[in-house]
Amino acid sequence: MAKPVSPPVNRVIKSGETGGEHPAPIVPHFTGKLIFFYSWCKKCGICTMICPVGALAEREDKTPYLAHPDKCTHCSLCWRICPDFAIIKNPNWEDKKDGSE
Amino acid sequence: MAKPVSPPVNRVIKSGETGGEHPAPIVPHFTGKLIFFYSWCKKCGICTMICPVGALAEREDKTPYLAHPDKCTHCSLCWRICPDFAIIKNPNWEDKKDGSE
Amino acid sequence: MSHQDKREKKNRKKKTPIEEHLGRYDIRISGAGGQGIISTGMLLGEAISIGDGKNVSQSQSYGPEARGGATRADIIVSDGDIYFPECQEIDLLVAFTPEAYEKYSTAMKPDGIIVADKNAVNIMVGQAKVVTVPFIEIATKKFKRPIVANIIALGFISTFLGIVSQKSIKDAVEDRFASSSHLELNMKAIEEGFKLGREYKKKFS
Amino acid sequence: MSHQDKREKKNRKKKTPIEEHLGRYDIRISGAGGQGIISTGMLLGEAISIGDGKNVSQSQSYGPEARGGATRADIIVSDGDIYFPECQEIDLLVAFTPEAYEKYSTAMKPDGIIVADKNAVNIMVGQAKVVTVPFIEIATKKFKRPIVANIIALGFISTFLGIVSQKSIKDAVEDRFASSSHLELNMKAIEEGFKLGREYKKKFS
Amino acid sequence: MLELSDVHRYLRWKKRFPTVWCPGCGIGSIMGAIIRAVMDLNISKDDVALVSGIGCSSRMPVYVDFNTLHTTHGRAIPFATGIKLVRPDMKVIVVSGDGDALAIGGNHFIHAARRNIGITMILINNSIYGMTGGQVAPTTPLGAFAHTMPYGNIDPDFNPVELAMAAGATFVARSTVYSIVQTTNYIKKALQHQGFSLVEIISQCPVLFGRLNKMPDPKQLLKWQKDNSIPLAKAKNMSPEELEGKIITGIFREEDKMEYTQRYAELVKRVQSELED
Amino acid sequence: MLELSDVHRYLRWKKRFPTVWCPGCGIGSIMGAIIRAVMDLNISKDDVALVSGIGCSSRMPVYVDFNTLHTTHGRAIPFATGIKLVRPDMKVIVVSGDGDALAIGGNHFIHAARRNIGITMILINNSIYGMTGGQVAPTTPLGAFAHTMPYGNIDPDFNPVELAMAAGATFVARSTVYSIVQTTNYIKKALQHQGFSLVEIISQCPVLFGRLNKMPDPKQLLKWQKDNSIPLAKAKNMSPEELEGKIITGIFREEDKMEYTQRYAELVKRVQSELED
Amino acid sequence: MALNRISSDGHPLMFVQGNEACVQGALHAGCRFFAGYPITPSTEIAEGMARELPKLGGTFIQMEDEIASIAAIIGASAAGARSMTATSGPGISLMLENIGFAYMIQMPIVVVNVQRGGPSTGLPTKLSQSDTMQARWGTHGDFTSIALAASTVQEVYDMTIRAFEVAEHFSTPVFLLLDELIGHMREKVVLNKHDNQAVVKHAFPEIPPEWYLPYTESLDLVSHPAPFGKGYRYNMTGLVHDRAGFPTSIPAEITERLETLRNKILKHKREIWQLREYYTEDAKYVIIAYGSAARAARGAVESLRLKKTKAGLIDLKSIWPFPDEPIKEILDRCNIKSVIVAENNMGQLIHPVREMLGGSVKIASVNRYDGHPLEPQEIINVVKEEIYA
Amino acid sequence: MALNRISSDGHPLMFVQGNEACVQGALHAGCRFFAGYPITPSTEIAEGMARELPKLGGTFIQMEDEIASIAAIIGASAAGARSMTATSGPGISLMLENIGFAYMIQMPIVVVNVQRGGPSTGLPTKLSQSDTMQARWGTHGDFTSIALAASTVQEVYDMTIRAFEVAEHFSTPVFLLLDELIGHMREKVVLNKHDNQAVVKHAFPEIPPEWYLPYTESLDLVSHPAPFGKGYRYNMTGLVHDRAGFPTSIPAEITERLETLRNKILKHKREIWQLREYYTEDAKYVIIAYGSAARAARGAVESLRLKKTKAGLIDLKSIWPFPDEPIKEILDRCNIKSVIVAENNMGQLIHPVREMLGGSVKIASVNRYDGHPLEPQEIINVVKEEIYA
Ligand SMILES: Cc1ncc(C[n+]2csc(CCOP(=O)(O)OP(=O)(O)O)c2C)c(N)n1
Ligand SMILES: Cc1ncc(C[n+]2csc(CCOP(=O)(O)OP(=O)(O)O)c2C)c(N)n1
Ligand code: SF4
Ligand code: SF4
Ligand code: SF4
Ligand code: SF4
Ligand code: SF4
Ligand code: SF4
Ligand SMILES: [Mg+2]
Ligand SMILES: [Mg+2]
Repeated sequence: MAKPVSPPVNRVIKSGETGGEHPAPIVPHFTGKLIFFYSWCKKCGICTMICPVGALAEREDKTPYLAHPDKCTHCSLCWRICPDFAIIKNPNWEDKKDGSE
Repeated sequence: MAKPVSPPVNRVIKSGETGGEHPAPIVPHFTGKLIFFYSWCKKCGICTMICPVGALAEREDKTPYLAHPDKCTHCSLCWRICPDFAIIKNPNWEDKKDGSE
Repeated sequence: MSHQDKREKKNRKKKTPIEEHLGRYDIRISGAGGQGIISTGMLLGEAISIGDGKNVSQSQSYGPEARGGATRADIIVSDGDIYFPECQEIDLLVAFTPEAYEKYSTAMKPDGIIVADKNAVNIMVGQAKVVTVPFIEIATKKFKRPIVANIIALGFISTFLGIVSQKSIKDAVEDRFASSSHLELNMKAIEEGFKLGREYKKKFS
Repeated sequence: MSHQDKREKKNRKKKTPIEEHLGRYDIRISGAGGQGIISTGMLLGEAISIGDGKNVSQSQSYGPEARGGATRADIIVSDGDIYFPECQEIDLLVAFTPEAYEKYSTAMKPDGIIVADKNAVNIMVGQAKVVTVPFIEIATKKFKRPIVANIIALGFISTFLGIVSQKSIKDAVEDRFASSSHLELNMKAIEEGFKLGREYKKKFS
Repeated sequence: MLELSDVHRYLRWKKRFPTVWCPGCGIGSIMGAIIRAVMDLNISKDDVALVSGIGCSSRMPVYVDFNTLHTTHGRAIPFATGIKLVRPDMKVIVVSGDGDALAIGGNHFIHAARRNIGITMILINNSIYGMTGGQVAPTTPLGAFAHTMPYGNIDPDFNPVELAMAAGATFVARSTVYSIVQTTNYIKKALQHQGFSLVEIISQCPVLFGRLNKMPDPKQLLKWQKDNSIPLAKAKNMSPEELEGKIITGIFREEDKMEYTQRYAELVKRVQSELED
Repeated sequence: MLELSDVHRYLRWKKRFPTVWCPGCGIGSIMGAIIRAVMDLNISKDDVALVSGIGCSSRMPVYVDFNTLHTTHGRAIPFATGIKLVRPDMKVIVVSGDGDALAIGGNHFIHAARRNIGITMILINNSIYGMTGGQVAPTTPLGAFAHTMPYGNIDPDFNPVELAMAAGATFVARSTVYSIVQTTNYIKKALQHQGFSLVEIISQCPVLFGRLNKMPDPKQLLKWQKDNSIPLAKAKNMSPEELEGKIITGIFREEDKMEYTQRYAELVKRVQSELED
Repeated sequence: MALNRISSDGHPLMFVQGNEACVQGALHAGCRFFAGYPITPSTEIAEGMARELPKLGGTFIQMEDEIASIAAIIGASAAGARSMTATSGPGISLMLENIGFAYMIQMPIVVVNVQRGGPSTGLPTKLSQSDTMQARWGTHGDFTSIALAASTVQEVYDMTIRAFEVAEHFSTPVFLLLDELIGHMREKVVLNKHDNQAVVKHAFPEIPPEWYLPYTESLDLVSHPAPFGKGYRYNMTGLVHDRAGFPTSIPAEITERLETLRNKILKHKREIWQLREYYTEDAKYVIIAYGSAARAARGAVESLRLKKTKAGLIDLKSIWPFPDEPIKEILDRCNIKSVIVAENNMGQLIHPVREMLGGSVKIASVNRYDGHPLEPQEIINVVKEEIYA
Repeated sequence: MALNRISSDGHPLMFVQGNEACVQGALHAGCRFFAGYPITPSTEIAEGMARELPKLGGTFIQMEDEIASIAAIIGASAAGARSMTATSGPGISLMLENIGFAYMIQMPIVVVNVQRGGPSTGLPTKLSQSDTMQARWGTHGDFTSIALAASTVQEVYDMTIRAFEVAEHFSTPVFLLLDELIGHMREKVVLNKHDNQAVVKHAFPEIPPEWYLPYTESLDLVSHPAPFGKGYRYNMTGLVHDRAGFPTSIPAEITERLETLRNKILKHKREIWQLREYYTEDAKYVIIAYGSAARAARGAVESLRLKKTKAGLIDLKSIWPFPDEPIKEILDRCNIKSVIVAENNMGQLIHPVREMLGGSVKIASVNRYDGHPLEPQEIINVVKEEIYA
């Protein structure tokens, strides 16, 4: 009675309530301390608020950026609290002092 | 649209899972300290067990009775614990020492 | 006469011809909660079904709660298929209490047999043959355990009526109590029943 | 072309003759969550319905969650009964964002009118008349509150198109903000809209 | 002179007796305690609503001459909540078995406690599902036998008193059928309390819990209650190990906090007075 | 060289992002904390089942690359219980909103705690029903506004930590989104714990709770979390009045008690060995 | 200046959502108790009740779930308050056990179902009519349900009042089947057109408490158990019970009681049935629909008529008990060629229609279940197919 | 000595209750997970499972309620265990929401309903068939249910195995509709007659996880989501979802997915349908019944045949989807004068029968709902009325 599962039928419908594909958070070759994926950022401002050393600031359109790279200690708080996974520590950044991620 | 409630229809069916009417626990004119309604008693024995002065005893058929009326202090425990409301203090009993019910 | 009573009257008392045809035999075991009525029914059913190889449907009726022991077990025995699994006209009533006797003795087949505990029969009902046996008395006096009255009764109906083979009912009882400390007691009780049945059979034939 | 698209093509674009007949007028207000799209629709609907005494059905579409603000409100105006309560062919589209403009400008009636925020129109679509007005800019610059853009737009369409009387829309806005500290702000915004509408009307006619 | 005794006046004695409960079952004793508490407080029968779910314990509505509502399994509390909100003046009593109150009905129990609504809940804890024939309850002790725990219970049990307190109940007490006088007193206090009150009463089910656990005689179970009860005051000086398997009895909490229907009445007053302005 | 960051490897990043959550909502931060806890513990994604009910918080399954099950409102725990019983080796995480876990799902919550089944429950407490648009939750503070409490909330709230402990949970902790590092650590401990573990995380819903209660900016709510948090150790020396309205954070219980699936495995072993005899 | 919110004949006017109209209708009908649990797309009803009831001294409570909500309104009704809850499919599924209890104890309550797409969580913000059959057969056991419907916002107001009327009259739960579209759509509503006495309070029992039986029905078979706490102490139970409210296991009594529960409704179906006809006098093609689907159908019929196609519409206002007789009467009267059942689901009302018509008339159906409302053109297309069939 | 409990052809024999036969059947079918909550008259199934499962290394758990029970078995099934629950009407009512969830995520489970009298608490210890329509329409939304039935204890065993087979094959919940009489009745059962391979384990997906879509159905339209924790990480949700398991709101996709859910069953109805015919070749009077009612009907038919009345019986083993085509084929073949629907309820199966037959055949019914089984004579009486009608 039972039949084995056959290979997938080839008519996958593009799905999704968010509508279409979004730029992937691929790490570009970039030399800053932090990388922001602005296509995911919702400009909520909490990264800027949480930074203990005030290294971040907001542009006029509310997007955050690393305004004071030298201040940043890579303490991890901003990328940990970002609810939208829009900040990472640049994996290419050479700074061995801290490695919390 | 709505009609008032009419008087009860005269075909009440005798109901009840216990089947039929049972003798009512009406207090007879009786002079003992306690009254037992044997038709309600299930012979569980817990009245006899609970009596702090050992005034009760069980007959061969497990029905309890006040074997030692003089011992009974009308402490109320037996009629309070009887799960079947099969014991009451005789309301006609003249004994003003105790009045817990 | 209530609607239901009418319905009963209309339907209940008739066994369908095919059932007569197939040799349907309706047994009801009845008594009070705690007398082991259902297990008696089960044992008898199992013995006839598995042991004697006949078709058996055994059912019971519960009170409005699940926990209350049922006080009525029906065993329908037949060579053919059994459709309606409750007793219609009773061929054999085993009654342990007066209530049971009174309630069901009116539902007997004209040639039905009632096997009743001695204490259960206060009045006589004309319709069926009644055999009274002091099951409970024997159980209490001889075995000190009123509960084995039903095992004695099982033995009794085996030898007295032959509706279940002695071997099957004995095996069923043995299986049931195999890992119990009461095995010996029950085996003795069933033997007592066999003996009684044989005695009564002699008496009545 | 998907099943749904086909269905849309087949059904969506046609207004039933009776609806034409009864002078059905389909308005869609569209923008982003947080722009007050629904309340704009409500106010317009209320003004036309209660104030101007026409039949109005106002509906909206929500995202997969309840909490997300809907970004589309439809107001159907008619002298007769309104059956289908969503826009079929749009008579008037009020678009506050480029997405809204692009998505719905293709669903216009041949002689439909699009009133769009200036920032919303990047490309021109041939079918319908498009009027761009800097609602958001005015709201931000003049009133310091982008949110009143929709109130300005309401005033605008009243004087520019005449589909709702000035009195009714003003009353509706007044009722809405009666016990709010923003009453004055909104009353100013609606007046601003009236003024704008009159100016544009002159320009275009 | 033929007459009914006081307590029998509170019973629907005409046709419904004797009760369906098995000989020696504690539920009847608890029913007596409830009646005596109501009698002692001189509460009119008309002003009492007794609401239950489904279970042996929940059969009580049939027998007592109050406004009685025998609802669905586990749901007595929300039904009672509806009654209490409409009739804050009535005494609303919920009678519930341990399965009814704590298994299927656990959520309603904690929410009523949280709201602190003026319902008196009598929790009849017999450590088993009686009505359905002896399955494990959330109060069955570890290792005890039940028909769905044929190898001994492996599910840890609830402490209903702690649960009620954590949820916000403002009167919480525990007693046993054995201590029937104390039980009656706690019920009286619970009925007088403003806010949600719980009286957990350890009861005996000789026929199922008893038989399955080698205490088929109700007297054995009562003795067990007696031997294992420890008053709260004494328990406070005992270690958890010593208290293992014991029944701590007493009043665990009696707290003054605004009752829910009063809170609601205040809201109404506030809203209506704002309307008038 | 283009590559994904570590944390993004745990996301279903291809089509589902950005998330449906509002800007500044705390749920995303908590999702990050869960992922980082799993990463730190080197647990394989295949070995994690993440189960949720319905709510904004319960939308998490869509986004994380575990075995994910988005069930019905309030029922995540019993679904998770089925999974855990069949696969005791898997890490089963339940993510739940405060309404989901404590209102409709309150019963499952206390029963899982009672059984001490090895499920890690992440309770995202935003004091409101987010998904349905801002109704009162059993965690909404007295007096706060919600769409079904337009005159200010009159329902007292639950303390989920106390409830879980009273029910029998063996690991219980509370943290905030603001203290995101602590939160991650607690989740790590919870995942390592044998038995039922609860981490309650105070989260922000700026769009509903915030707007209705004059804190529409997520930063205000985070600041509120920060200003009102009191570590358990410190709280122990404070009076109930001082603690009124505060968020006590810390690990409230960490107890060694046999986990339920282990208990069941022992039962099986015992029964099977008896069979062999 | 404010808008003039009074109609020409002096009634208050509102421009509101269907859900808000439901709130207004309930309050007008004397509803003073609402217990509920939020769920899209019904939540605005709870929110409206939370806002309005305290003003009237009534009670709103948000319960811990839907099971508790329905229990609370039944309890409130037993205590004498007119009560209601509102939810959507998943909530109804949870309420079913206790709705069955309300049938059994004969307690008037109104249950509003603002339908959304199912099954399961389905399509929470999209319209659907897929709980139609559930309203008939949802809970276990034999019971007879009543369900009403509405297709405009004004009708939501009117039918909410009607639901209370019917619930009180038959002392039983009544469903009001709305849907997401109607619940969230705004239209003008004229309030208070109904007599304030529309919903009759049942006379208090006249017999003394000693003689009182809660389930002693009058000749119309309906019982109206007296409210709790008024001196009539009796028992109510979900077990099959006798007239006194006590459990019974007497077969004849069980039969009689269950039949009364059914017949009190079935013998008075004509008092419940309501439908609206459009162009049925001479119709060859009759569409049967309710709620949102009926709106699209109305559009289709008007359109077809303009083109001289003899289309008609029966817009059902009462769904259960199914109005088979009045529909058949209409169809018998007219010149029927086919019946078209239009539904926003995969085909539910079609079942009673088929059952009613047997093979006597050709039946077609048009269904849509993607969360969007049926459109007039879809129905027109099916009618056209019927014409050329 | 012990009874010989081996049949002549070498199979174990038991003399057991229907409920116990259900336990045995489930174990034979490979059921290794049972979560339940006690309720009369189904409790013996839970008790049997509690006793047997630990022996086999399977899991029994008594949950806090029925909602949790059904959730647990769905979770267990998602984790790869064959799972079941058993309950009665009130429990089914509570389970409905999550049963709808199982339809949506396409999870095989078996739900046994040992029916008792309803509505509400009803008649807990008495038989009934009044949840028949609930099994079709109980939960909200559009869905397609499968329900099987049994009328002897042996059949309970067989149909329990069959229920697992069907559930696995269609990856969907399957109801087994028993009743109090059959559940508590003892008869002989022959075990293990079925091939041990009867219930096929579905092949594990062959494609690599990156390409895996849980709802990629084969040509038979059925999807078999891989068990959790085996390297195929994906999402399941009660929202309408795409093939990957993610929520969708694209109308065409919604339509297509809901149709697949329906068609996977409706296009294979013939694989589900089962019925037993008795004397139908030349019958003029055909009784349609299932379960306990079919037993009485069988008695009636045998009886009538002895008296040369051309009566026949169709004893349904599958109730939903309703086996209309096979029934019609049978009726077309024979010499039908009337159809009699015999039910232990107030009339439920009669609805699909009427819908199926339209006016083509006369339909009579015989119903009993006092908690007692229909008796052959009651059915005979109705057949006789038909003869003289
Ligand atoms: C929804 C539902 N599930 C299950 C049942 C079956 N049931 C009746 S009473 C009961 C439990 C009884 O236990 P408890 O509440 O402890 O009461 P007791 O009988 O021990 O007093 C159960 C499971 C039911 N009636 N309804
Ligand atoms: C049975 C049922 N009732 C109600 C709902 C509607 N509903 C969806 S989410 C939700 C509550 C959300 O609040 P919470 O659990 O706190 O999650 P949050 O959205 O705040 O994260 C409700 C009531 C539902 N989906 N199912
Ligand atoms: S926290 Fe994240 S989403 Fe918010 S502003 Fe910063 S980068 Fe953007
Ligand atoms: S890593 Fe720490 S210091 Fe650096 S920007 Fe982020 S929060 Fe500030
Ligand atoms: S009243 Fe007290 S002393 Fe007297 S018999 Fe009863 S228990 Fe014993
Ligand atoms: S306690 Fe009551 S029922 Fe038990 S033996 Fe004594 S009198 Fe009889
Ligand atoms: S089964 Fe147990 S709880 Fe129920 S009545 Fe009997 S003794 Fe009492
Ligand atoms: S509504 Fe609140 S909880 Fe939900 S996503 Fe938005 S901010 Fe977060
Ligand atoms: Mg109990
Ligand atoms: Mg929340």
